[in-house]
Amino acid sequence: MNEKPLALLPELFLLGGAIGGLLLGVFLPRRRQYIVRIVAALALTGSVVTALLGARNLDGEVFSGAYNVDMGTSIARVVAATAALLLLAIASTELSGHPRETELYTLLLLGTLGTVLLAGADDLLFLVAAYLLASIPLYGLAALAKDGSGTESALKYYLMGAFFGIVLFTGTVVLYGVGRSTRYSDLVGSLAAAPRGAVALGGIGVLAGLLFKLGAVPAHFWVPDVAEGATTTVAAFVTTVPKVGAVLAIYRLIDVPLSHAPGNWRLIVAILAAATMTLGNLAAFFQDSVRRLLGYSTISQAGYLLMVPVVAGRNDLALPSLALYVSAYAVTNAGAFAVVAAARTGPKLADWRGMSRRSPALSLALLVCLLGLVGTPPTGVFVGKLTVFTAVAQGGYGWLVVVAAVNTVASLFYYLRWLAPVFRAPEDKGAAVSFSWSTRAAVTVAALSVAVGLGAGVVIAAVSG
Amino acid sequence: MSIELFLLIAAGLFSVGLFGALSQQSIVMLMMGLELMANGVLLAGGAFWRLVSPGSPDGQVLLIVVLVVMAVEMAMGFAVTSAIFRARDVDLTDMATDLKG
Amino acid sequence: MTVLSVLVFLPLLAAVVLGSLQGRLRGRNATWVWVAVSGVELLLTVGLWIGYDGGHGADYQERVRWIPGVASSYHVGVDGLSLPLVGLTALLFFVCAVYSLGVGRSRANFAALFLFLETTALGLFVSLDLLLFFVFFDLSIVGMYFVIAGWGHTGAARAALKFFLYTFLGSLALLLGFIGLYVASAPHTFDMVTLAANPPLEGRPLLAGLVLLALGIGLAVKTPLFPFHTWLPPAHTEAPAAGSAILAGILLKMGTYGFVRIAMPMLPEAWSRWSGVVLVVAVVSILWGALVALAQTSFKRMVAYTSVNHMGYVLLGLGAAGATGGDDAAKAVAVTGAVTQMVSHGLVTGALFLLAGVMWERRETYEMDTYGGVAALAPRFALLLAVASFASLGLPALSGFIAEFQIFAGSLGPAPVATALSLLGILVTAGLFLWALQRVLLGASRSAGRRFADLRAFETASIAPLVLLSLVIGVAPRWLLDVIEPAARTVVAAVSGR
Amino acid sequence: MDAVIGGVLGAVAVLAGAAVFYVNSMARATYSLLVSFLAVAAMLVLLGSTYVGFLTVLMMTVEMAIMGVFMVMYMMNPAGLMPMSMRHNTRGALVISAGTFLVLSVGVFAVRWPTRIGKPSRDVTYDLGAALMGRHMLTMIVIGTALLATMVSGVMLTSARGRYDRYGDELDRRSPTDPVRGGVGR
Amino acid sequence: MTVALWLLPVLPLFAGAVLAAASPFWPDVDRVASPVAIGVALVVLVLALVAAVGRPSVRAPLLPGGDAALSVDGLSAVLIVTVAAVTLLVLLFSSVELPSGDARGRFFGFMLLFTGAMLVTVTTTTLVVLLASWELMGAMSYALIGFWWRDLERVRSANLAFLVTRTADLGQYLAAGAALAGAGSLAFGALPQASSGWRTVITAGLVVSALGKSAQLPFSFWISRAMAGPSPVSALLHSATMVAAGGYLLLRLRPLLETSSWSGPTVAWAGATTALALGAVAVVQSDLKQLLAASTSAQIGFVVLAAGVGATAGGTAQLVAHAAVKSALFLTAGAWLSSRGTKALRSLRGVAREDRVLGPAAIVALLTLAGIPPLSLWLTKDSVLAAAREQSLGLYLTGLAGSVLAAVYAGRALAIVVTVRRKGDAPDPRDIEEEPTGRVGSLAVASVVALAAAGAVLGVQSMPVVADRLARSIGGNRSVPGLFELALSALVAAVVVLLLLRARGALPAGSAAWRPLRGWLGLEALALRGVLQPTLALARGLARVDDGILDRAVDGTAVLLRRAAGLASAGDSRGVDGSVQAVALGTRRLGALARRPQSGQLHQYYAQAAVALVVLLLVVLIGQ
Repeated sequence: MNEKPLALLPELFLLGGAIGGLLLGVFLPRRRQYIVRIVAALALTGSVVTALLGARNLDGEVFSGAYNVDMGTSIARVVAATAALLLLAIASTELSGHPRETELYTLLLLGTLGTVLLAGADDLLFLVAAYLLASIPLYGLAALAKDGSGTESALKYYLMGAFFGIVLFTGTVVLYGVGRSTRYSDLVGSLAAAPRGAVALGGIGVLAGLLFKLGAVPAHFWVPDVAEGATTTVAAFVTTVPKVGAVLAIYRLIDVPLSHAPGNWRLIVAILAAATMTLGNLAAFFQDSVRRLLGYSTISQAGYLLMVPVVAGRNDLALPSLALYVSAYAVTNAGAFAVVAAARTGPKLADWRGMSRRSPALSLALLVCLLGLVGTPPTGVFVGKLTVFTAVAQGGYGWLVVVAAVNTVASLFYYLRWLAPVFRAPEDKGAAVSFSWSTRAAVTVAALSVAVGLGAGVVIAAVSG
Repeated sequence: MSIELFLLIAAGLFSVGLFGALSQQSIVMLMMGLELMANGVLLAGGAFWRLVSPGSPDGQVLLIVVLVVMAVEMAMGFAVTSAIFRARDVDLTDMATDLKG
Repeated sequence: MTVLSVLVFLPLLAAVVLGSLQGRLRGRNATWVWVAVSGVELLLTVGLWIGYDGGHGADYQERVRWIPGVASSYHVGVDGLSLPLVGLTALLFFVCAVYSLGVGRSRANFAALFLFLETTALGLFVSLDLLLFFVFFDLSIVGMYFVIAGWGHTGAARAALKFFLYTFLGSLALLLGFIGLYVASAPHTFDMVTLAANPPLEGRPLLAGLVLLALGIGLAVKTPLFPFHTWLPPAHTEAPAAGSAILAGILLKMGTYGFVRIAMPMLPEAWSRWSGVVLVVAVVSILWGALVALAQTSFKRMVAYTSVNHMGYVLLGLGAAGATGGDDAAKAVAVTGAVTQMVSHGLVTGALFLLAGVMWERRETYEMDTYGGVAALAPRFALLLAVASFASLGLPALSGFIAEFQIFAGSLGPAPVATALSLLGILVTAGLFLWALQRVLLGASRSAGRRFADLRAFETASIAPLVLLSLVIGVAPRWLLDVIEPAARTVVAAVSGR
Repeated sequence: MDAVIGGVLGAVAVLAGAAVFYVNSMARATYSLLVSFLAVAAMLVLLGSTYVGFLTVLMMTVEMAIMGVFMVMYMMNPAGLMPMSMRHNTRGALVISAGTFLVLSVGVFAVRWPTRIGKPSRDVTYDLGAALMGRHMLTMIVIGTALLATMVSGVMLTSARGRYDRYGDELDRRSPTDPVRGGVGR
Repeated sequence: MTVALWLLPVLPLFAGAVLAAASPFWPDVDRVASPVAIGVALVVLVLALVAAVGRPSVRAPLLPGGDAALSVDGLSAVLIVTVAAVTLLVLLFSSVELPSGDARGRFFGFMLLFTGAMLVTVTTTTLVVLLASWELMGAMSYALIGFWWRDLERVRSANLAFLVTRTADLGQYLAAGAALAGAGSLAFGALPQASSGWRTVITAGLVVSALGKSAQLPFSFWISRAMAGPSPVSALLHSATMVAAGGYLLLRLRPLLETSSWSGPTVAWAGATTALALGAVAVVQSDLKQLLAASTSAQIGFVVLAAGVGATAGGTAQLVAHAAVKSALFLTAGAWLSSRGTKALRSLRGVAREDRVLGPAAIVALLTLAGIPPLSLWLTKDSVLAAAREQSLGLYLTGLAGSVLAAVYAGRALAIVVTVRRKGDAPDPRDIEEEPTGRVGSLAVASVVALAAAGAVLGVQSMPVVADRLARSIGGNRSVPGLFELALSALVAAVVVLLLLRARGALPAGSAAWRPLRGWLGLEALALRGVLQPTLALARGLARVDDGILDRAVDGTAVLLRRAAGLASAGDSRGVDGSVQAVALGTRRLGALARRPQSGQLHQYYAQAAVALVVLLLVVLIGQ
């Protein structure tokens, strides 16, 4: 028994923040719930800091091999918590003073915790538990506003989640059945000799559950609906944070238990990646709703993320590239949603016409974020994409890189469909968007997305050790 | 006791549940379908424990986890259903199709 | 921080300042800032040229770690291939700034955008790292998109989108090629100097061919070469004058520069092996560009198509350098000619597009048939247009001749058939420019009573230097060729494996 | 003998499961589901996992009761007084689920399942407890946290009126104002 | 001395460029242009004399293998003096005869630029500089032919002249490339050493470019259109310099021609044929300038013939003598055009009788052109023919026939301008092109006289004593015509001229047969119909392909689809751009398709997910 509670300090910060915030919030007047936000921010900061400190000296497997504090987990800890921190900025403008603001922060922290645990899961049972923790709070969050579209999105999100949860159980049970254990370290050996059909069913089941968290094909259906229906903060959260844990969990799944198992799992993931990015892009093409467009865009981004597990463990660049991409993606996507939150404009693309006159700063931030999502240098996503492409090409999946490159070009089209009206002359002189705190936050996040690119060397060096 | 028998029954339960999940309009009925699927999984888990690796309690833990998770998910399902019913008087999935495209 | 970094990032700094000050600048102050900064850039470039040490390898090198994980660094430097283009960039941006002084109202964003573009262009030409190169390559597309979309004519949005999508596709292909180079190199690196010194993929023809294909498509779109050129005419037709001048004068060079800087030294075997294809593309671009230009009725579209033709000459020289026959001395002449052609085309086409801008300013149309007899109304305009046209058609004593003569003379040995066919290009070009001059300038003034004001001071001051420099290169090219030739010889030596 | 009992129980479980979607009243459907669960619980007991089997019985009985309450509360058709079909895409669902069954059952017989290794310990339930408290403690902690999350979000979603509705934005009311008097805190 | 050689071309080039470019910025340049230009021409003449005596060579680096090298040898010495002198006289003439309203800065600027280019051409020793000056001459001829640019017909003539000569110039580009490939150098001296395959290309390319510049067959027609320029332009370009450059180049490249067996005869035959055919064309012209233009081609034909048979000295003598004579005649034609308002032969009846000084000068020049002894062309032509006879009788007879035709056209012109005007011979009003001034400036007359006199006496070059020295200086073999040949040609020329004088210049009827001759053998029409129009048609076709369906995309998808279907069946290309558009259309469809699963119906999400999972499962099972 190697229980090292201090090894889980970042997770404890999140849990503590959630519980503490909840308890505190119960006694706070509605307008002063920002105190909970501060608590949450402190918890997240503490989590990031301790995670960064912990990354210097990784503890490895803790709690009888259920949880693995390795580089992958550290990435998830830092990125998920940082992204959540950025999203607090959106929340602060959108939902300040909301009657359920305290619950929002509590659930945000719990969801983040679930994501981090998902990434570190080294045991199928633990994975199931983490899946639960990473999902449940988000269902609640989606319906936070309790309006028609919010609850509808929550319903769909929940029902999809429940379905894929059962698929995940199925996979877990079958893998347990043929592998005689739920621990990854045991499964590496036992699955290698296990019957092919059973491993196929089990592997697909577990993978499917994680694909749901990632928002990838064929479990992507909830993404656009939630992106449109939920509040901006929540939409940003569910399309950003869970992906971090999910992709790292898939990475680990391919890298460890399925590495020697029968079946060409890397190819399966490659196909899924290609399908996901292509479908996301195509569906986004002629989308008129800004939020749905962003939703589909996150699907396509999930496809790019999914490229890395294809070469999990195959070369030295795989994990660093994933770290870079996932952090850049998280920041950039959060930035795009932050702009949407700050702009306070209609839901359609056409409503953005003339935004460059109304708020040049916001338009610039949007430009940086959207072009960043495309992968235009020197933003972080560019470097991320580049390193991902390189790692995947090095791993012998050149065709996947070509597909991804073509998709990247295609994606440009719909991002430009959004940008074009922004920089067009307005039909009528809409009210100028004041250079408010939320604008400042959006601009900061956009700048951060460029900073990730410029400071990519630091990230890679840190991850490579 | 052959494992194939139990697994076949589990597969049957799973498939019946899947049918329900796919075909039921009512959210609650749909959730019953999901429960049936989980029921099959539960049975398969029990069979695997006993007939493959009874030596370790992992299988038992697995069953507990499945059971608990199932319950939690159902609880959450009721909550979500309540919320949407309150918000827009919806109890059928076909009535919640505003978000699409 | 060496002089190169200052050179590259000074315009960016100015752009940021201008962007943040927008609205607070009265009159033409923003444009004056632009003129001042680009003037400083020009002086810096002159200093750079004077201090240039034409030895082996790149001068003024600077290297800072950027992404050590993929062996990529902020590595810049200039050599004989890039220095002429750096000079061209500085001059052309300065000239565009001066030209814009004549455009009245303050345009802080416009100036900021051009300064941003100047950073990308200079940065690209001095990059000695593939990733850095790509960063600037892509950003140039973004900047130009906004120039076209923001300040273009009526169909600008559509043309800009087409430009963006098309060239972005190209840039992605380029990125794939870069990744291919990285993956194939041992140890993995994105550093151009290392890659050129130790070319990867030697002895692996299939992979090398694929990587070259990716690079080739990426660069061909940007250059543009047949059949990837269709974004060019609408982009030019809709872009504002200064935008067209920069697009044709500088941005197109990024493609051809990529060939000579990246594709040839880093994939010498593949370049040799596939030089036949390169030559075919070159010849088709030359003839296609010239013939389609001949059929145009719009002056600006015509000039745009001649760019396809002229870039075809560049590729002809580079392709010939990869052909099997011929000796290295002749090939070096061809490559020197190709680089000279880049500079020459920048000067001449820049001037032609600015003159097209003058036409638009006066009458809001590029249709040549609506003009006629302008020479009587605007002699200064006529003089500059005529000289620029003759420079473009390769008249001796102007830069185009020096460039094209070297390309043809050097290429004939290695690639006789392609060169002979390409020669027809200069004939068609001559015909189309004479015809254009006839339709625009000559004849009795068809538009009786319609005015065509002659060039104003700012316009003359911006266009005349380009034409004059073309004349200087045409008459006394040694100062330029002395810089280019050693680098050209290095490239040829790499490609021919000697 | 065990095989026969198992087969019978299995048939009961599947048939009762099928009946869930066959009967035309929600109440009957709920009972059918319960029967199916009970049959499976019995099979679990048969398989030797007595504790889990009984746990299933307890949980499912309660859950079905809750489901009944739930239907009374919201669904307005508690006892199937108005028989109605609430299905869609029946044929597609049938094809997919039949196909799934086909694939799974072929798999069941095609796969060479691993042979049994080891024997159940004397006190399975004790071992289970030890595992929960030992090796799987972290998992259980996480599930506990998930329960917390479920409570928070469940309460948030189901409660029509939150604390600020009842006690005012400053939470300074002595007593909550509810439309129906006599709620919590009175 | 070397400074003089540098200055020789640089001075006129620089001055010309300044003068030509100044007027848009400084309109007053027109007033000072002619004095400046004449001053420059004078200095150039002095420099040319200095250089001719000193024979300097200079060199500066330009391109690898092709320095900017100038050198004066015997041949160049003769030519630079000729060029400088003719230029000076033509400029003197122009300074008084050019209408005062014309843009003098531009005119004199271009003339000086042209002279500079010609001086480079005759002194350079490398192909790159030769090509540069060669093309510059072409461009200047464009500028000067189109000098009156308000008249679009003249502009078209200028275009044609430039394009035709540039077509021939492509040969020189090829030659330069071949020289670099085959000899590794662009210097003239290295050309004969080139490997044999490349040497063939070099020779052929240079020969083609020379034939084009010299308006030899089949390029002759451009010189007809070149008459659209002012007469002084024709006097300089189309007699003494530009057309002479082709002949000069062939003379200069004699060592190269000698390295192959085919090139000499080819060149000789091209010259002889041109002398014959264009002589015939000249005979039937009704316009004095057209007659002179055709005769220029024919007379240069003798120079080309000389180069082909190796009679370098004879060819040079012919070149120089013809330059003087023809300049005089073109200037005369120009003087008559301004004083009489016409250049149509039928309206010029008896004009030589009316001008007391100009008339006799013109008569002497025409007699020289006819080959009447003892005037120069009689001697020079016969010395060329003598060399031809040594090689081939056919060549000799063709040349002889050409010289008979020379007598015919010169005699015809002479007969018209000297015979008395009878009733009905009044100038036809339709021929009057401009308002007659009625007078010719004395400076202009003086320059004509000087040129005519020089032309008449330059035959001394072919006198045995002089010719020997010339041959030693220039190189090449020297053939002295026999007495019989000289007498024969003199007799034939004299008889022909006398007969024509009797017939008052009238030609026998048969104009139908002469129509092709009048139309310059239909070469222009052939070029337009056979080359220009197909090229334009091709260009338009390609442009349509290039635009593809771009313009029509806005018309909507229906048109798009119809077109696509039509194009697919016709097998026609819908253009490069069209395919890009088609990709866009395809993705639009795919985009719609990709959104269809997102129906908003949860059970459909479930169904799709379930099916996808089963498929994935099967993929894992089936996949290796």
